Amino acid sequence: MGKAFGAVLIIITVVSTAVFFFHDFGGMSLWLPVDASEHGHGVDHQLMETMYGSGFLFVLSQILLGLFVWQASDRPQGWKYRIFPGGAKPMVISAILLVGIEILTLSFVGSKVWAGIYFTSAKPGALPIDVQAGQFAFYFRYAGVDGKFGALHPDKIDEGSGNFFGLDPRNDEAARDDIVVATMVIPVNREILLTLHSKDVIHSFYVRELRLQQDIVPGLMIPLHFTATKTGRYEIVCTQLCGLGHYQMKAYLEVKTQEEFDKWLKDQEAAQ
Amino acid sequence: MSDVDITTGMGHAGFMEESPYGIPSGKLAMWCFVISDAVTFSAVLFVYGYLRIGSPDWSTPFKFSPTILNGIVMTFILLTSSLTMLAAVEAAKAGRKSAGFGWLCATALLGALFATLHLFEWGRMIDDGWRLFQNPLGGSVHFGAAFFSITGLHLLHVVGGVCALAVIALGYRRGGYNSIDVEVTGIYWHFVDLVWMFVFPLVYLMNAQ
Amino acid sequence: MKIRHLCPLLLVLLVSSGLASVPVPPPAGGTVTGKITYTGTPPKMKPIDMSKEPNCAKEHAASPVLTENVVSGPGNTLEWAVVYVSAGDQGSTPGTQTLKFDQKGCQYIPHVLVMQVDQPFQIVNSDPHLHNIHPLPKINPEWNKSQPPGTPPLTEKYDKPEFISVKCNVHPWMHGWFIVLNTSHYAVSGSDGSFTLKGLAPGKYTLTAWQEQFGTQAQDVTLASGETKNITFTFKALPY
Amino acid sequence: MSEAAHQHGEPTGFIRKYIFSVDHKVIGLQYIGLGIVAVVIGMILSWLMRLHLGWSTLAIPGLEKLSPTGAPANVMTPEYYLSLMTMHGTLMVFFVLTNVPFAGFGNYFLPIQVGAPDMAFPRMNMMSFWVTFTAFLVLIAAFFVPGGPPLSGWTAYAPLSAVGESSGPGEGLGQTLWGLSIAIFCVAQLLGALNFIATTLDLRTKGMSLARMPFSTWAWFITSVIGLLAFAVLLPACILLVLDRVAGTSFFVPGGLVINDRMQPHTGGSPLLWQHLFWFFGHPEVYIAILPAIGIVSHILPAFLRKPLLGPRVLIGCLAAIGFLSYMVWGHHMFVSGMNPFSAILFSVPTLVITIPATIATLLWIGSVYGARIRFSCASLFCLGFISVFISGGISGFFLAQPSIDTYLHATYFVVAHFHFVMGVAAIFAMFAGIYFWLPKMVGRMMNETLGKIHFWLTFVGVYCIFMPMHYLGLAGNVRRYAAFTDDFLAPLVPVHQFITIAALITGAAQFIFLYNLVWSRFRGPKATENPWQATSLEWSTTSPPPFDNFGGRQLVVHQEPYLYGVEGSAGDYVMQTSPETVEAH
Repeated sequence: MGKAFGAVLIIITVVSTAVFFFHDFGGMSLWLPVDASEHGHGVDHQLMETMYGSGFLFVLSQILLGLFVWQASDRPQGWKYRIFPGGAKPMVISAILLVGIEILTLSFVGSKVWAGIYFTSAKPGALPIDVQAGQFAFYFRYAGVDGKFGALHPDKIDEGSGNFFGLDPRNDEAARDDIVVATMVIPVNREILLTLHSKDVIHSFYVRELRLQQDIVPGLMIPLHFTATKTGRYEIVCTQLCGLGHYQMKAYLEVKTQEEFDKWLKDQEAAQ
Repeated sequence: MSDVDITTGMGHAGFMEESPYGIPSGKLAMWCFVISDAVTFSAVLFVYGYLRIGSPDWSTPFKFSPTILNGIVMTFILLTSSLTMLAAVEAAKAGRKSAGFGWLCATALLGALFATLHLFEWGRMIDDGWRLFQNPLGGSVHFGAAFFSITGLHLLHVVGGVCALAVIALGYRRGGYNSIDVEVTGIYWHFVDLVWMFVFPLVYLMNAQ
Repeated sequence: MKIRHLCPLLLVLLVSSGLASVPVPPPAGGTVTGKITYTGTPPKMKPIDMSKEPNCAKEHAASPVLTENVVSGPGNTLEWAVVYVSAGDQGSTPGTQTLKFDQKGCQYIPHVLVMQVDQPFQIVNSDPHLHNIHPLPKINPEWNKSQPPGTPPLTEKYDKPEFISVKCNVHPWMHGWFIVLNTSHYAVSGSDGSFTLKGLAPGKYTLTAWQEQFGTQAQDVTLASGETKNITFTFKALPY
Repeated sequence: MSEAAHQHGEPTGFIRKYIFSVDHKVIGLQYIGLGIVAVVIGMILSWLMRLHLGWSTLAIPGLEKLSPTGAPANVMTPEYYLSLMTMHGTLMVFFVLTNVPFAGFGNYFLPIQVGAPDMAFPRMNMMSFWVTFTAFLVLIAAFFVPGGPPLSGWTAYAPLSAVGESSGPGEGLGQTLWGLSIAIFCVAQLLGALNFIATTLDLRTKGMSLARMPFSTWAWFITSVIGLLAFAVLLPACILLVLDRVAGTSFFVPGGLVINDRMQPHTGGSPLLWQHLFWFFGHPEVYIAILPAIGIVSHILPAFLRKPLLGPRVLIGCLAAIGFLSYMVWGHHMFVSGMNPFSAILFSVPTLVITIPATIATLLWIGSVYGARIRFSCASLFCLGFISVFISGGISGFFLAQPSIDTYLHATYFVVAHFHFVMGVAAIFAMFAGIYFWLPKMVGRMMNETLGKIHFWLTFVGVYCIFMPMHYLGLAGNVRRYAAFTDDFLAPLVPVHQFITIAALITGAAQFIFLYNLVWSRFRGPKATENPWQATSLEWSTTSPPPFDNFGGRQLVVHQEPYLYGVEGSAGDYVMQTSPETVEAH
């Protein structure tokens, strides 16, 4: 029984680890997608560091457990037990040293990555985009020709007629040229400053390729800034349970070159 | 509390391990309850603080007369009831049964008086238009919510305490409860008093005009 | 600009399905015909961005669907206005025919579904994805049901007259109306803003026209036997 | 009124004996029974969810009968999926993971292990079970009320959970019942915790010093202290949530909300406030589930290794340290919640620090396995399995504890894998170990080892097939709490979900082997002796099952440390705690 346990455990460990090395299954990748953001490599690097450190601990401890159980299976009747060399002390010391060093490194390096994303504010000249989340869609607002966002009036929200933000163009000139779209289009290599707000419950803004996730809390205006480094079409999905349509709450993010973006913006401005 | 003295941690050193605190289990459990209840009150007061800091339009409606004055009287009554409770415990410890009973009754009566004054206070606020969800002054609606839930929770403790005191007093006179039960009830009562010492400044004085 | 040219075609398509719900009138009654028009500048019909739902975005890729809260036709006419007898009604027949309300290409078809009190109607999901159907009544009981693709139609009815806004939370741009009336004498204006109420017995009526953005207007009409009258409702439109 | 519990006299009527019993053993069995009912319901819910995730248009026969609106034509609607998920989480966390290892086994064995005739407050003990039972009924009622069961998850984040029906189906009466149920549950847990603490400290028999208490007793004691403080916060939080729903307050609901084009009447509350209160309870709750499991495994393991564990004092210290730290880390659930990003670092560091005592405990177990001659039984296999899944689940904590990685992995299946392994599966393995180990004591019959081993292998391999792939799904960005995977990047991952579903069905089916074994053994199993495992703690010094007052009027005296295995004693290679003989150190 012990040999079986040891063997099964080692097989489980090997298979689990193998997926880490061979994670492409013809069209289905069980791994992080391409990183399309400026800060993303820090996140990826941190994740790989953690993966190596904790993967080592995982494999080591599972294999040791399997090995010890394997050994323990066919010992003779009347076997006098042996104590692990040194008793509890090496365990405690190695745990404190190994894990201690690992977590010290991780928290120092990791905090730097985190600080790089969240402790800094957007540089002047970042493109401001206003994000409205609601059950169950995202809408994005650009300031338009005048460069000013119209004020928000929750009581004016009327989704049927396309007023997703609660703008009041009748009385508010700044709101008249605001561009409201359902696909977020941004230029590559330019910093974007999002202002996230929700009209009803908590939603979340998650783009895998940007390595970004931020809850959108009603009552709060949460700033989030990033720079996309690769053009392409990505999905923005909601990751905070928001009701029945949660799984269908998404929008597309199109990262275009500056020229394409300028053209797109012109077209949108003309349509207002 | 009826199982208290059965499982008393003292007095059976012959066949049981000493309780590390050397107190009866009823008392130990009451202390634990007090700790847990203190955490509950802290949580509610935390909610109050959180919302108050987050509300720029917080109302401070309490006038010295009648509200604050009433509060001072209530505080005085509750403090006095703590004293009578002390006397009850002392009397019970010394085995002076009728004195203990009398002090217990006095404590319960003072508690009931406190609750009555408190309910009058509530009635006045409700007449003024305060509700859990409504602020007649137009400020933050959290005032009513916080006021009624915090004082309500405390009032619930007072009313529960008065009932417990009455049961204990009667049981003590008949011999169903002993001095330890009286003491355990005392711990609870002092705790209710102590909580008021937080509630009164935080909820009343801080909201005085 | 291409969008504008395609509008009439689209509207015709929409109306043809909308008119299906007009009941067959009894013969030899009076008739009221007319137009719904507006003065002023109405809000623009804006193209709806359906990129969130790739199925629908693909379906309407050639000609984006426009918002339907104000659908204006040539000559300042208004589509999707409801004209009905609001007072003096006589000879109404109960609605028994089951009406159909379809969700297709992330749109409600028809945009305005007029029904009578206690008249059954079916809600169908013709799309290959989920919709939730959420009418927002104030008098009638409220419900909110989701309809995964492939599930059978929902059959519902309302027992009190009301103008009920309908929405789909999964596709917030989807917007429709359930108009529950006490009378069988009603009509929905077509793409040219015209409407016809047939089979009205002689008498004095109050006709009310309702448009979702501009509200209601009422006119009194007296009909003799077999008479046909022509009236016009004119709403005031503001640009925003 | 004030006679001793052991002088109560054994009740004779059926109701006093088995239903409203003050006997801690009966109450313990009641908790375990309630836990089994809850776990079966929870598991069936997870089957339904898994089927839907694998094949989202699948008609599941009979589902329409359970909820005509939730499953028209037997096809699950997304809101019903979320409702089932919420009920699964709530049932499992509260009524299984909290009830069985802590309240169930704790009630049965804590008094016996310290040599007490009953709990300190037997009647309060009975009350806490029936209050728990009431909470259970209130929760189950949510299945049948109009509007259906709640769908806001076991965390019930406001405002979704607080604004009522307007936010969609599944937010009607069911959510209110959820709030009430959890508030009632908190009361029961508080009563239970008081009882456990008083019993542990005050009712130890002569010689049972704190240092001689078994690991399980220590774990239950530490858990009681955690529970005493954690549930004390959840209780008012739930009451305030219910007030928001029914009394129009706005504690957790900000102003200016527009739901379905309607302005909400609430103003000025804070959704983050609910998260703070909930997770202040929620993180310690994780340890309320896992600490008793650790205690049970550490208690059972030496009996089958036939040697004491390494560093018993260190292990207890680790439990206490984990319990203490559990109060400083709640914010790691809120890294992306919109909370101040500076506090993320503050919460991240103690979270990472928790891995130190957890690693020490794990290494102590592994080191203890070294050099042993293991007696392989179902109980020991589940203990060894526990160590393995605890490692697997714990390791992923390294990732989630770091805000910079959590910003990618938060709310993905990586998290699902993490907490199912470390909190769910690990605790359930400990429960299985506990039942295989203690059932002979509890009902006086041995369990069938062959069926038990089949059960073990299917379960052990099964849980790895279910939860290991979820880590990789999470790394691929697979969002959790989705009723179906329609997004472009999620659709290709569905085959993995289908694999997991099949694994879950098989693993779930294997649990019926266990249930059959349990019922069969209860009535037909071979009679158990007083000490079938040749174990040393006090529960093995009495008959199987123990008499009403646990020791038949005897007052035991403890002379030994709890785990004297592998030493020569009068009974063989072990020395009972009650044995007065002198033992030489190994």
